[in-house]
Amino acid sequence: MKDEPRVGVFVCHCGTNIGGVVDVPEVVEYAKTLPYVVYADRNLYTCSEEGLNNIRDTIKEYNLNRVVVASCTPRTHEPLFRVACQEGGLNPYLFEMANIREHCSWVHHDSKEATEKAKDIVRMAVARSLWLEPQEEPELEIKDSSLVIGGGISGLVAAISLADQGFKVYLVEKEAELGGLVRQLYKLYPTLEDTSEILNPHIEEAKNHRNIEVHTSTTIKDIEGYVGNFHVTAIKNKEQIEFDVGTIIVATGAWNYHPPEGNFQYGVLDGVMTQLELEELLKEGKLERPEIIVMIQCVGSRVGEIWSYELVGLFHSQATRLLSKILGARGSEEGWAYCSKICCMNAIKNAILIKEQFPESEVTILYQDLRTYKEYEDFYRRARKLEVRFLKYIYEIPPEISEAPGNKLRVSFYDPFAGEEMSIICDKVALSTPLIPSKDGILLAKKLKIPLDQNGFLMEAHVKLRPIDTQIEGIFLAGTAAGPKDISESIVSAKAAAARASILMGNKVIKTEALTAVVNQDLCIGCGLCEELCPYGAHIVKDGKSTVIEALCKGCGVCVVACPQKAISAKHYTDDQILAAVKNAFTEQLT
Amino acid sequence: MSKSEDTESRTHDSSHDTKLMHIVAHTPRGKGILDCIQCGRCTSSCPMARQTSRYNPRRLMEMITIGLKEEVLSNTPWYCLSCFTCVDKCPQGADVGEVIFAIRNIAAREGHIPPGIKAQGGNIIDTGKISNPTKSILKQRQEMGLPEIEPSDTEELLKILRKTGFDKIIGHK
Amino acid sequence: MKDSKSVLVVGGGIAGIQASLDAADRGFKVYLVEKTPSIGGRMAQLDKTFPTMDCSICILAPKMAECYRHSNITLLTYSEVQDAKGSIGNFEVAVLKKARHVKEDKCVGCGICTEKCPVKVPNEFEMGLADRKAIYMPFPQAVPRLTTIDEENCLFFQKGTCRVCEKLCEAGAIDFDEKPEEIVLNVDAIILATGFDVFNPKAITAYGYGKYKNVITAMELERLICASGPTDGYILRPSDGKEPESVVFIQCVGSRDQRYNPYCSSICCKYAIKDAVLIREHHPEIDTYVFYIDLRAFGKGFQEFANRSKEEYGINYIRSNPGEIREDPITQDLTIWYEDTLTRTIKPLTVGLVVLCTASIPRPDNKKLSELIGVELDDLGFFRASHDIDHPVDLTVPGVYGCGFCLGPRVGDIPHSVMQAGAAVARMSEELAGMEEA
Amino acid sequence: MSVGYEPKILGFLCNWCSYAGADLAGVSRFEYPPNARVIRVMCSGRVDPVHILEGFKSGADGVLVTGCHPGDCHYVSGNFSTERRVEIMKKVVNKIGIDPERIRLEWVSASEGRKYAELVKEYTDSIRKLGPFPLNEISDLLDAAIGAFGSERVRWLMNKQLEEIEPEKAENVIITSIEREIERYQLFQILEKGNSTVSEMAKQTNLPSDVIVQHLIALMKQGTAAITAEAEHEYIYTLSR
Amino acid sequence: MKYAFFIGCLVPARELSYEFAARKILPTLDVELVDMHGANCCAPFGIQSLDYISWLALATRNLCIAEEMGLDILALCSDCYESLLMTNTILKENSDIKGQVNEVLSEIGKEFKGEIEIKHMIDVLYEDVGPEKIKNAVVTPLTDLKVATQPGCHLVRPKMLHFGSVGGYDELDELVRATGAEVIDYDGKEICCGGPIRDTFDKYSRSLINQKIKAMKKANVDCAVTICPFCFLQLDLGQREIQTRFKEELNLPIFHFPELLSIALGFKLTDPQIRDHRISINHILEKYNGYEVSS
Repeated sequence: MKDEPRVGVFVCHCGTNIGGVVDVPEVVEYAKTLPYVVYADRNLYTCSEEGLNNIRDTIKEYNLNRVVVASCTPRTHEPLFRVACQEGGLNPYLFEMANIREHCSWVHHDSKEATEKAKDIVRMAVARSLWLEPQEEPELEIKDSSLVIGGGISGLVAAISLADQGFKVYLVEKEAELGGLVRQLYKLYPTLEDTSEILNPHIEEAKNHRNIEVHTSTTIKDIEGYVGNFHVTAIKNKEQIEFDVGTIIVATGAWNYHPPEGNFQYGVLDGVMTQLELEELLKEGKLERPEIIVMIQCVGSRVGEIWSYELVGLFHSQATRLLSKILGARGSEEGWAYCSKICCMNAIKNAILIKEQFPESEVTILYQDLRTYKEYEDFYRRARKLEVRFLKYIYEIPPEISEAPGNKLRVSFYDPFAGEEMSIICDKVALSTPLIPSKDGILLAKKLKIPLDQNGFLMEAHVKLRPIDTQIEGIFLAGTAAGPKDISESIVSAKAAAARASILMGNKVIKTEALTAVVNQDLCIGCGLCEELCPYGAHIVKDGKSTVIEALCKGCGVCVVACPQKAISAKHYTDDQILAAVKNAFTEQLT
Repeated sequence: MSKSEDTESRTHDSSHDTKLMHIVAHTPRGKGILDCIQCGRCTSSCPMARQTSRYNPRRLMEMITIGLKEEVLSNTPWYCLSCFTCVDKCPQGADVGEVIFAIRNIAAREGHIPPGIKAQGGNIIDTGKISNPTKSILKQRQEMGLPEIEPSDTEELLKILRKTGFDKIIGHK
Repeated sequence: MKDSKSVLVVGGGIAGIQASLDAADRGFKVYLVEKTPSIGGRMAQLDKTFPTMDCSICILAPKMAECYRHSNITLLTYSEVQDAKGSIGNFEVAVLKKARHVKEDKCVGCGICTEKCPVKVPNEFEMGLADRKAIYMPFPQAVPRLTTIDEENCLFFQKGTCRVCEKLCEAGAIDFDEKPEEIVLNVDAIILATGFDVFNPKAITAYGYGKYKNVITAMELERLICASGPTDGYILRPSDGKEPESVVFIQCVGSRDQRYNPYCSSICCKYAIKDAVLIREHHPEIDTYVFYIDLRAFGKGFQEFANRSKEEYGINYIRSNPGEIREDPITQDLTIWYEDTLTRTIKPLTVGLVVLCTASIPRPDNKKLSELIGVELDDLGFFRASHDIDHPVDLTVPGVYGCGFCLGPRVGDIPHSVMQAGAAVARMSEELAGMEEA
Repeated sequence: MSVGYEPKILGFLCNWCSYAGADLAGVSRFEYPPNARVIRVMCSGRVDPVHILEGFKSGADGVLVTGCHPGDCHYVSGNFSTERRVEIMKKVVNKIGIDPERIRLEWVSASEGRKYAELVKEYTDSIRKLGPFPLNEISDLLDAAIGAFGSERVRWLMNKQLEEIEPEKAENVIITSIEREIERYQLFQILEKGNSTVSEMAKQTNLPSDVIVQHLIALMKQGTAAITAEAEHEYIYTLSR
Repeated sequence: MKYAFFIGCLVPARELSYEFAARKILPTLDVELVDMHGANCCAPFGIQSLDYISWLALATRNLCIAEEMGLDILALCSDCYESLLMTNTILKENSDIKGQVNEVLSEIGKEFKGEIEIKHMIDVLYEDVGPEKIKNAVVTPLTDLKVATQPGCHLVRPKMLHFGSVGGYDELDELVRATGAEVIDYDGKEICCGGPIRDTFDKYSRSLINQKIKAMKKANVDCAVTICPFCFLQLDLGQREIQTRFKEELNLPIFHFPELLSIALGFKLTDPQIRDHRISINHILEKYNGYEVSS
């Protein structure tokens, strides 16, 4: 400790969230007894304007050089309080948080025990704070160019938006043609416009835009670097191309699920097809006369109503498992627990198209819940007016498909609304299958270290408030790579991704993480163990000494623990700082 | 109905007339069938459905949709009180109480008419009224000083009802 | 020629907040106009958000504070758009800053004035389930953190007496003479984010809202269930303050209804599942029922959560749209007549509390804004997008964009509102960049 | 076991998965016993064996280290390093009289709020069964272990991939080497307090005399120890300053 | 105020007291009733069930008669009212159906033009006369009389058809209050009396009556008031049937609204009127001196 610490402790009631369980005044009184603590008080909401101003003013008034806030989790609120410290003239890294909400008041009901634990947590934080040192966040330059991966509707929209804003865009598509999954569609709901009317102008614009470099038949081989400065290696027609970009938008899209052979007689009986295959027939004009068609919703989605639910979070290693699920033994796998969201409208769209072309056709849609959200309710109504038949089946008794005389199909099911079993003799059965995570998305996530959700879609940084950002700075999600969306929703997300990327590139610089490793050159003997262990290649041994490339180092600290000479330390997570907390976890050892 | 009151499940195969929905939708007062989303609001508020499970307006709509013609045209629709509670409550404007009349009209053409209703039809053709006073009532009217009841112009009515085919529907000679 | 581009954002809910932050970070000078005394909008009133169960105000409050502190954002709360003219690149908008009677630069938000104010009026933030004073802070995390005098209820403005707040305010922030002020802003673009209103279920007389005390709306429940709400998070019946033995949620009250709002509000099924789970978490002894027509648990993680709500929390799902609710005049329990459409049984269910999941409807203000700015409304009263599929956040006047629920229940949830906000900023940046080039 | 004994648990949680998982437990209000005190580190790979042993010294009865699931590490492979270190540590501490159960490594993801709550509960119960950490009994040994795990030799051994040796053998080699290092530190500690003889050291450490002599020779070679006198047929060893 | 008086079939054939009271009360409140000559059955729901165009043609014939009289129709019976109102609305709104019906009516030289409106007696009393005027005309206020009202279905439902009217519940209740009586709410007020299935499913028809009467009795009323001959028949005759059949003493007096109104306006009920009631109303008549001893 270089200077005599003057610690201020701010304990938050968080309304009743903390105050309802933890005796906050008691914690404050306790904090006051700790060495070096020159100020301790409580706020109703420390994160409110009043609370933040209080921190700012108290730093000045009491000449604080350490601030501890005992409130909620640092994962959401640390940045806010750091700014308040900065406004008070304190280096934001001289701030420490004690989590007495998520880790205390919310999980312990006994007020006395929770209060004791809160005191311990505060003491640990104060102890750690004594050892904190000011840190600087290095500024990084952001290249004003972007890589958009995927040339479907989302990729196109995102690329054009950025290009229109004046940024250079590299649009990479693995297929020979742009357009993605949407290209296979005939018409779009709810306006029933030809897909080409929407899609083609975007394709043309992207191809001809002076700020966009389109690379079709191109796959991403490798991406190195970090926000502002990604180095991209791609393979275009067997040739390697390379370029540097500041931001990346992942628009790898989704796949349409194909049921395993035999499931709902798919691939076994003629006339059983996926909804998308039916749409392709319509597109090609291969439906030539009125037919009886039955559509079955939720084939491969909403499967297994008792699947355990994990809120967020499989990381990319699970990708391998999910990948084998998609690519591997489809036959034995049952499908996906989620609702794919677009299938109801898609089925209705095709039903309307069929009925409008051949009013004598009979179209029946077998559903579990009809999810025509928002104004799509009108679309549902429109189909009913066209005498499309909507019947419910229940998950436990799925419709059965069998052969019927005269080259027909028989669909048998139980209609709970009537309490009757029913069978329909029909010409075609269309299976509405979900959008599922794409292989490319999963592999790319692995490359970029973007976590996947439990289903294998790319995971957003926060499902509510950061639905476009990923955990990796500078990489954003557009379209169905992050989960099923319809076209309008995909366009919204693509524009939003463009907005988020443009903010970084427009500002030209960004402050980065200060928490990196540093090597004490006097102690280092250049053994090279750190270089061997570092997953980011941030350690380079040269002339018998190791140095850290700060822009690459992500501050994990693996090298710190390994260094035989104890020559490496982790900024903001030094041994002294960690041990200060360890030593004060159960008893007071503040010195 | 020959079946026990609450029995429901049976296996149908060829007994579905999948055109029934279309027919009902194109019969006067029947277009509501296409508006139904089976929410159950009608049955939830139907006073008759609370008396007996033989009558369930929502289920009746579904039975039309899946084409259980025989059942739909038998005595089921005649349970309806025509109180129009369902019409008022239906969020989709499916007007179940109205669709009932379409089904009854179809049923009547196919000869399913309860005797009481048939008698009403007969009375109209014969007297122009469905309810006629007894002699003692006529006497009482006089006593009370109420005006005499005028007979209806049955000839005129017969012309009308022949034109519409009403006489054939109720089998009037 | 202005140094930097500027934008007017109308509405300080999550959509408006996000649009302001994105635009400000993008380098725009932002004027965020909010008609109530604080930004925060509907999301501030929610207890938790679905399906991550984040405490709503906890994740929103930092964004609200960021808006307040951002050097590119000027917050104009308690203000309304009065007039607008011009076109993209050059809109002239008149904003009326209503008289708050509390000086923004002096009030420290200590709250002494609100403690001593003698007038009690129903608290809008608490959906009328609690009272506030005539001088008030809308909610504890309000931004900006200062009080406002509600002229309509203040004794001084109504009867010329009192002035207690003025005497007590040590900061000298009370200013009874303050007059409304009109500010004229010159902006390049406009983003509308006026959010939604809640359908008043009184219209559906069979459900007895307004007549039976224990029939409440979902927004009211959000406050009841919130730990910082009027009952400290305990589920207590309005009629007698007792915990109900069972709670029923009824879906599609005023939505999916041709007579009121034909569309699906998109969010009700999801929040009902969330609220039912929260009730079971806090009070496992309370039985919960959700009456639905189609359980619309679409979107990321929702179906899985719905499954879990059944399996783990034992929420009872009944596929039915109940016909009527009757109150027992003595116990004030409520009897719901319904048909379970999957088993075709018709029966009454007697419960302690009924929650009506009411439609989200357009704000009446949309009409005025549409007239002032010239953008079209759709048949329902939401702002019309210039193309449903291709230009979902462009309104029918160039340079005017929309985000959040004022565009209709497009998906309606928070993440989509956040995305729309970003999309609006992207569109604005594109079009203004295009103008500069031309 | 004393009545009303409440075990003290020290937890090291990685920022990205486990701390988030613990936050989720809070957000979801999954109740668990209040026995754990938690330290947030960016990666479980930052947890030094020394931190764990210091934890015992500071009063912990059990130390819980949690990280991202294998392969899910935010830092690619940090948790694999952790796994290797903890595995070795458990075997080593077992030999010096610490129940290996007192060190636990678990994977908790950001979505596993319930798992975190249940883990804390289950681990607290399991440590409760073990009883208080025998700090007084093995205090010296613990200090020696802290010294050993901080030593150049052990750190090298624990982190270097010994490619030329078969994995199972490699582990034995490493564990034995660490044991030796601890023994050496024990002797070092004795000498730190004052001069001593082989028999005195044997008495204090329960180590065989020949082992002690070997270590002393090594220490002398390093120049750490020296013979300064002779008494009753024994040499007196001392630390060279 | 002058109306074509559509009396229907059931009222003159079975419920003379209703007709008698209406004919007596309405003129004193300045409502002139002009009897319709040659009118036929309104074609109520039974007939509607058989054929659509036949129903409309039968009902429209009556409308044509009123059109020829140049008068709006006042109906006593809710079924007549609803059938005529529906027909009038459909034909006015749908020119296609109007054409079809007029083609049928051309057989007898009639044509629907769409010139008149259809009103129920209650509409006229409420809108044209008004509760205030009635209140002022009351000579024997029915103080302390607790009344359950039975507005019936077809005065109020379907709502779309009766759009613009206050809503029959409130209208009737306010008119009853104008007599000085107290209107008591009861469970299931809006529920059907069971009349339409009286002939077809008498078991359920009876149970509906039973539930209704019991609910009224539970609400502690002195009597019930109807404005529809079918409702009256159900509650009065139907109640009697239940009493006889199940030996259950219900004894809830039922009044036609005009009867109650006449008592309040100082007209006494006559013997034949009282004979119309199968459930004794005497104790109420005595209380308000509403019984005219026959000479």
